[in-house]
Amino acid sequence: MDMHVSFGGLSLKNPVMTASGTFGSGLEFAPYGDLKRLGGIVAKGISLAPREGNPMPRIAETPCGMLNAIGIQNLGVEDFVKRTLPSLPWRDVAIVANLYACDAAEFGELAGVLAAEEGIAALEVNVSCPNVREGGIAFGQDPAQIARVTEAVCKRAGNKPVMVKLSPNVTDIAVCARAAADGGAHILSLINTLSGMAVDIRKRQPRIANVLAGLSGPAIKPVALRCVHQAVRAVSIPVVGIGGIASAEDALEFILVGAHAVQVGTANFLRPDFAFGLADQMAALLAEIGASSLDEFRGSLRLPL
Amino acid sequence: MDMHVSFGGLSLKNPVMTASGTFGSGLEFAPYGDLKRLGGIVAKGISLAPREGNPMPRIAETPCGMLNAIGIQNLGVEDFVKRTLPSLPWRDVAIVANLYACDAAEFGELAGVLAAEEGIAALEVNVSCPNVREGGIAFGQDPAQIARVTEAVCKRAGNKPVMVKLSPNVTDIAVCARAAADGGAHILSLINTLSGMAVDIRKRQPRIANVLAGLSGPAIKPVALRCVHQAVRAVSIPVVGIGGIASAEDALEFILVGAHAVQVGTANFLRPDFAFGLADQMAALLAEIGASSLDEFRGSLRLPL
Amino acid sequence: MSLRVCRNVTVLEVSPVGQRKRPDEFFEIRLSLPDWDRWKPGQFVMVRPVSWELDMLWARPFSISSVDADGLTLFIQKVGRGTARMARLAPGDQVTLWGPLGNSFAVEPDTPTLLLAGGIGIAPFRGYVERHPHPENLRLFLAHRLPLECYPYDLLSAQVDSRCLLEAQPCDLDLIIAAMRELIAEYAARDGLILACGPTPFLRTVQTFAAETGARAQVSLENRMACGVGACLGCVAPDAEGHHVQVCTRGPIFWADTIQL
Amino acid sequence: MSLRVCRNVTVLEVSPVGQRKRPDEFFEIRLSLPDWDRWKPGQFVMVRPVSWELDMLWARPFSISSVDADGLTLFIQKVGRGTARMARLAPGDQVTLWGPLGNSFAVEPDTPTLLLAGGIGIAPFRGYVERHPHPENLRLFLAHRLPLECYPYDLLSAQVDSRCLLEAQPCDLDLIIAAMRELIAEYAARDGLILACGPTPFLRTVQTFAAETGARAQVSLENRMACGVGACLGCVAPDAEGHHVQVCTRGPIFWADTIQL
Ligand SMILES: Cc1cc2nc3c(=O)[nH]c(=O)nc-3n(C[C@H](O)[C@H](O)[C@H](O)COP(=O)(O)OP(=O)(O)OC[C@H]3O[C@@H](n4cnc5c(N)ncnc54)[C@H](O)[C@@H]3O)c2cc1C
Ligand SMILES: Cc1cc2nc3c(=O)[nH]c(=O)nc-3n(C[C@H](O)[C@H](O)[C@H](O)COP(=O)(O)OP(=O)(O)OC[C@H]3O[C@@H](n4cnc5c(N)ncnc54)[C@H](O)[C@@H]3O)c2cc1C
Ligand SMILES: Cc1cc2nc3c(=O)[nH]c(=O)nc-3n(C[C@H](O)[C@H](O)[C@H](O)COP(=O)(O)O)c2cc1C
Ligand SMILES: Cc1cc2nc3c(=O)[nH]c(=O)nc-3n(C[C@H](O)[C@H](O)[C@H](O)COP(=O)(O)O)c2cc1C
Ligand code: FES
Ligand code: FES
Repeated sequence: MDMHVSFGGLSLKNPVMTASGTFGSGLEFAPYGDLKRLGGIVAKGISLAPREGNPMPRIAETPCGMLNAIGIQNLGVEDFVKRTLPSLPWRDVAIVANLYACDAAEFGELAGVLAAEEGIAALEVNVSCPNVREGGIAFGQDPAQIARVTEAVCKRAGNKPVMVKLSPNVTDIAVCARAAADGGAHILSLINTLSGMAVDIRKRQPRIANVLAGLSGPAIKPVALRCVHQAVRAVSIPVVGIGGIASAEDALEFILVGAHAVQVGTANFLRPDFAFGLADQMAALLAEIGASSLDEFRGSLRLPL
Repeated sequence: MDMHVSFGGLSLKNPVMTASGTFGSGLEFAPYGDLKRLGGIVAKGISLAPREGNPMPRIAETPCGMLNAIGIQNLGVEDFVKRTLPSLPWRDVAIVANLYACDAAEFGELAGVLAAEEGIAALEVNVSCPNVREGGIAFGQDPAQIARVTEAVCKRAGNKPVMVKLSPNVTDIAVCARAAADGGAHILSLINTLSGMAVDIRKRQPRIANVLAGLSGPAIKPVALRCVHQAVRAVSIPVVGIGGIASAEDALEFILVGAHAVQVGTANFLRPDFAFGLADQMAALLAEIGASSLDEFRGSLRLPL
Repeated sequence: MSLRVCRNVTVLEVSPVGQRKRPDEFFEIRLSLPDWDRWKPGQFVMVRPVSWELDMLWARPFSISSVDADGLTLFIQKVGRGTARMARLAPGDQVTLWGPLGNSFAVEPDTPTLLLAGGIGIAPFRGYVERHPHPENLRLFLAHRLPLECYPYDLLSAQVDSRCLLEAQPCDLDLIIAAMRELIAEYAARDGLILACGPTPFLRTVQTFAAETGARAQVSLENRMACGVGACLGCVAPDAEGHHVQVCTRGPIFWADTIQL
Repeated sequence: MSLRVCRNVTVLEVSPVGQRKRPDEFFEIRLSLPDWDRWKPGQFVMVRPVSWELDMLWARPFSISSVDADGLTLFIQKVGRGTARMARLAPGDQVTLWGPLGNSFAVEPDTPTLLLAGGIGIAPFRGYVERHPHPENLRLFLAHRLPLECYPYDLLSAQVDSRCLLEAQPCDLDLIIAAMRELIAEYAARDGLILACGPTPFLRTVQTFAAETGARAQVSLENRMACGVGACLGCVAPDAEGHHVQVCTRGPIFWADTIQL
C-alpha cells in the first residue's frame, strides 16, 4: 500500500515521524535502523541559547507511562545547525526542528535562523514554556498567546511549513486549535505531555526534582485520541497525532480520527528500533482490515448520529 | 496506628472511601467484605428524576485504565432515599450522596431532598454535566459555574458538609478549587475522570457509543496527584484525593501531598474486596516507613526550595 | 445466605482443546476450588490472573463449565489480549476469582429441553448436562465455525442426543438458521424449553424464531463486564420496556422476550 | 563500524544466587547471544522482557557480567518491580535486548589495579577479571550487606587477590570506609588504577579519597535510564563544569574527577 502523505506543505514517504525529545537528534538511533525508513524526524527541542535543562531526577516510570521534566536541555540553535543537521540524512527524510522559547520575539528569532536551513523540512512550535508572570500556566494553555507565538514564527518561517504543537492541559483544545490556525499555522501536532506528578512516600519527596512533569506513553492514548478528534473537527488545517502510540493499530487509530501523520514518542524507549518498522506494519494492517488506501481510511470514523 | 480522620465536618473511621459510580450503592459489595470497615461510601450519582444513562457500549479497557460513559443511570433521588439508603449501614459508615444535575436550581433542589436524610453524612457535587449551551464544556470546567452550583447546593445542604468534586479537564485546577471554596464548599474531592476516547479500527467506530468518555484507573494517577497537589496549595479547605489508587502506597501518595482522605474507584474492579483491606494496609505501611501518625504524615512532602 | 466470595485460587492445569488444527485457540483451564460449591449451570465467575498487575484492569467473565471435588473447569476461546494471556498461564499461577455470579438456566426436569450452542456458547451446557436429573430429556445443537474437536462436543454427545452443523462457508449459515427454525418450532409445539448461549447474532436468531413460534426460550448474554457484581453499570442491556438492566446480576440469562439484543 | 543491535533473545536459565538465605534476591540470568560478540567490561545492555507488554515501559540497564560461546550472563539484584518480574522469567521466555552500550573500564595490563565493588557493583568485575591479560595485577575489594554467598565472590576470589567486608551494623560502615581510604591511598602511592562500581554513596567515598590522594579512579554510575542510547536525556549527571552529560553514552564509567555525584 502506498504510504506516502503530503499535507500542509510537508511531503513524507510515510506517516511515521518520531516525536521531539524521544529520538535525540535521530543519530542516536542510526545503529538500530535506517533513518531513511522514517517519514520524518522531529529533532529534540532547540532554543536560541544552550540550556542545561532541569536538575536530576528528571524521569520516572508510571503505570503504562512515564513522567519527564528534561527541561529542553540542548546546545542551542547554532550548534544544531552547524553540527547536527549536516550529519542527518535530510535529503531523504524530513527533518523537523522543534522550537522552544519563552516569548514571541525569541520564537521569531529562532524561526528565522532555522528557516534559512535547507535541511529543515518544517518548524514545530513547542509552546510549553511556563509563563512565570501568569502563575505558571504555559503559553500553550492560553489561546491568545498561542496565536501570538504562531504569528511570530510564521512571519519568520520563510517557505517552511509551521506546525504548532498543542498542549492537552487545557479546558478546550478546540479553542487552542483555532487560535493556532488563526495565527497562521499550516499544521497542528498534538498532544504534548499531560501535566503530572509522582512522589516517593519513603523519602517524602517528589520523584522528579522539578516536581511537575509531563506524562507520556500508552496511558495517555485515550486523551490524545480525544484531543486529535476534537482538533480535526475544529480546524481545516491538517493534524499530526501524538500520544501513547505503541503499535501499528494505535497509529491507525489516530489516522482513523483524521490525523494525516503520527509521531511516536515514548515507544522509542520500548526498543530503539520501534519506529523503523511501524509504517510497514501500518500498511499491512490497513490491508488486513480492508482499507483500500491510507487516504480512504483517514478520517473515516463513523460517528453515531 | 489510629486511622480516624475528621475534616470539613466529616468524621471517618479511616481515610478510605469508595468513589462514586464504582461501588454501586455499596450493597453490591457486601458479599465481599464488611461495609463497616470502610471510612465512607460515596453512592453512585443521583439525579432528581430517574435516568437511563447512555446507550451501549459504555465501557472500554485502555492501557492501565478504562473509559466509561455510563451517563449517571439511576432510579432518581426518591428511590435512593426510600429504598437504598435505609438498607445501608449508615450508622456505622459515612454515606456520601453524589449529586448530579444540569443547572444550579436542580442541584439546589436535589441537595434539599438529601439534606433532610439522617443517613447521609455529606453531599458530593458532581459538576460534570456538559453545558450544551456553551459548546459541550461541562459546568465543572467553568470556575464561575462551579461557584454558582456550589452556592446553590450549600444553601440547601442544611448541616451536611458539601464536597465539590473537581474535573481535571481544565487549564488551571487551582482556579476551580478556589471557585468551589469561594462558593462555600467544605471539602474538595478530585479528580473526576479525564476526557478520553477509544476507537475500533476494524469497525471504524468509537468504542463507546457516547464517543467521549471518562478515563480512570492507574493510568491517570500522575495527573490526579498533580491536581491534588495544586488544589491543596490553592485553598485552605480539606481535600479528598481520587484517581488511580490501586494500592496502599498509592493512597499514601495522595495523603503525602496533603489529602485528608482518598476515594478508590476503578480498583474496585480489580477485585471486589479491594477497598476493604486498604485502610489496614495503609496503617501497616505508614508504620513500616516510619511515620508516627497519619496526621504527621499528611502533607509532609518536602519540596525543593 | 451469600455464597459469593472473592479468592485467589491456583491454576491446576491449562490444556489446549483441539490443538492439532488450531494451536491454543481453545483451552480448558482447571482452577483449585474457591470455598464455595453451590452453583447453578449458567452462572459465571470473574477471573483475573494476579500476574496482570496494573495493565488490563478488568477480570474476564467465564461460564462455569464444570465443578468437581478437585476443582473448577472453564472452557475458553482465545479472542483477544486477555484470553491470549490466560492461555499462557501455567500450573501454580494464581488467579483472582469471584463468583458464582448471575442467575442460572431454568431446569425443568421433565420438559423436553433444547440446548442451542453457538461456538464457545457450549461452555455452560457441559455443567447443565452433568447436573440435569433427566439428561434423556435434553437435546444439544451446536453451530460451530472451527473443527469440532475444538469444542467439548464429544463429552456432551456421549450423554445427550446431539447434533452439530459447521459454518465453513457463507451458505452454511442458511442451513444453520433453517435447522434452528425447525428445532425451535418443534420445541414450541411440544411446549418445550429452549436454552441458548452464543454470540449476539446467534441469540437474535433464537429470539426471533421463539417470538414467531411462541417458544419458551432463554438466552445467555455475553456483554463486556468490568465488575461482575452489578455496580459499574457497564454491562447493561435494555429490557422489553427499554430500561437498562445489568447483565451480570439480572442475567446473564434472560427469557428471550424480556430483553432487547 | 557500529556493533550495537537490538534483538529479541531467549532466556536460557535463571538461577538464584545464595538462595538459602535470601530466596530470589540475587539471580543470574543467562540469555542466548545476540549477534554481537565484541564488548568490553564495564559496558551494559538494556533488557526488557517481551511479557511486560505496555506496563513498565522502560528496559532495565545491566552490566554485562560475562559472555561466552553459549550466551550472555547478567547478575541481578532484586530491588523493585522490574527486577522482581525478571526473577520470574523462565527458560524460553523472550526478552528484548540492546547493546553493548556505553564506554568501558580502563584496562592497563601492567598497572596494579584495584577493583572496588559495593554490593551488586561486583557484576561488571567478573567480566573485567575474565578478560584481563594479567589478573595477577588485580585486587578486588567487596563491601557487602548480604551474606557473601549472594555475590559471585568465590568465582572472582579464585582468580584474583580478594578481600571483603560485611556491613551488618552501622559501625561496620566505618570499618569499610577506613579500609577503602587505606586501599585508595596505597594505590595512589603506587600510581595504580582504581575502578569502582556500586551505589552512589559508595562511589562518593571513592571520589573523595581519590581526590585527597590524587589517585586515578574510575567510577561506574547507575543512573535511572529510559533509552540507554543517549536520546532521552533522562540519565544525565553534571560533569566537572556542571554540564549535564548522558551517563548511558558518555559513561557509565567516568574518571572520578570529571563527574559530580
Ligand atoms: C457471562 C459470560 C460468560 C462467558 N463465558 C465464556 C466462556 O465460558 N468461555 C469463553 O471463552 N468466553 C466466555 N465469555 C466471553 C469472554 O468473557 C470474552 O471472550 C473475554 O472476556 C474476552 O477477553 P479478551 O481480553 O481476550 O478480549 P478483548 O481483547 O477484550 O476483546 C476481544 C473481542 O472480544 C470481545 N469481548 C471482550 N470482552 C468481552 C466480554 N466480556 N464478553 C463478550 N465479548 C467480549 C470484544 O468486543 C472484542 O471483539 C463469557 C462472557 C460473559 C459475559
Ligand atoms: C549502567 C548500569 C549497569 C547496571 N548493572 C546492574 C547489574 O549488573 N546488576 C544489577 O542488579 N543492577 C544493575 N544496575 C541497576 C539496575 O538497572 C536497577 O537495579 C534496575 O533497573 C531496577 O529496576 P526495578 O524495576 O527492579 O526497580 P524500580 O522499582 O524501578 O526501582 C527500585 C529502586 O531502584 C532504583 N533504580 C531503579 N532503576 C534504576 C536504575 N536504572 N539504576 C539504578 N537504580 C535504579 C530506584 O530508584 C529505586 O530505589 C545497573 C544500572 C546501570 C545504569
Ligand atoms: C523524554 C521526553 C522528552 C520530550 N521532549 C520534548 C521536547 O523537547 N519538545 C516537545 O515538543 N516535546 C517533547 N516531548 C513530548 C513528546 O514529543 C510527545 O509529545 C509526548 O511524549 C507524547 O507522545 P508519546 O506518548 O508517544 O511519548 C518529550 C517527551 C519525552 C518522553
Ligand atoms: C464506571 C464508572 C462510573 C462512574 N460514575 C461516577 C458518578 O456517577 N459520579 C461521579 O462523580 N464520578 C463517577 N465516576 C468517577 C469516579 O468516581 C472517579 O472520580 C474516577 O473514576 C477516578 O478514580 P479512579 O481512577 O480510582 O477510578 C465513575 C467512574 C467509573 C469508572
Ligand atoms: S459488570 Fe458491572 S454492572 Fe455488570
Ligand atoms: S538513558 Fe536516555 S539519554 Fe541516557
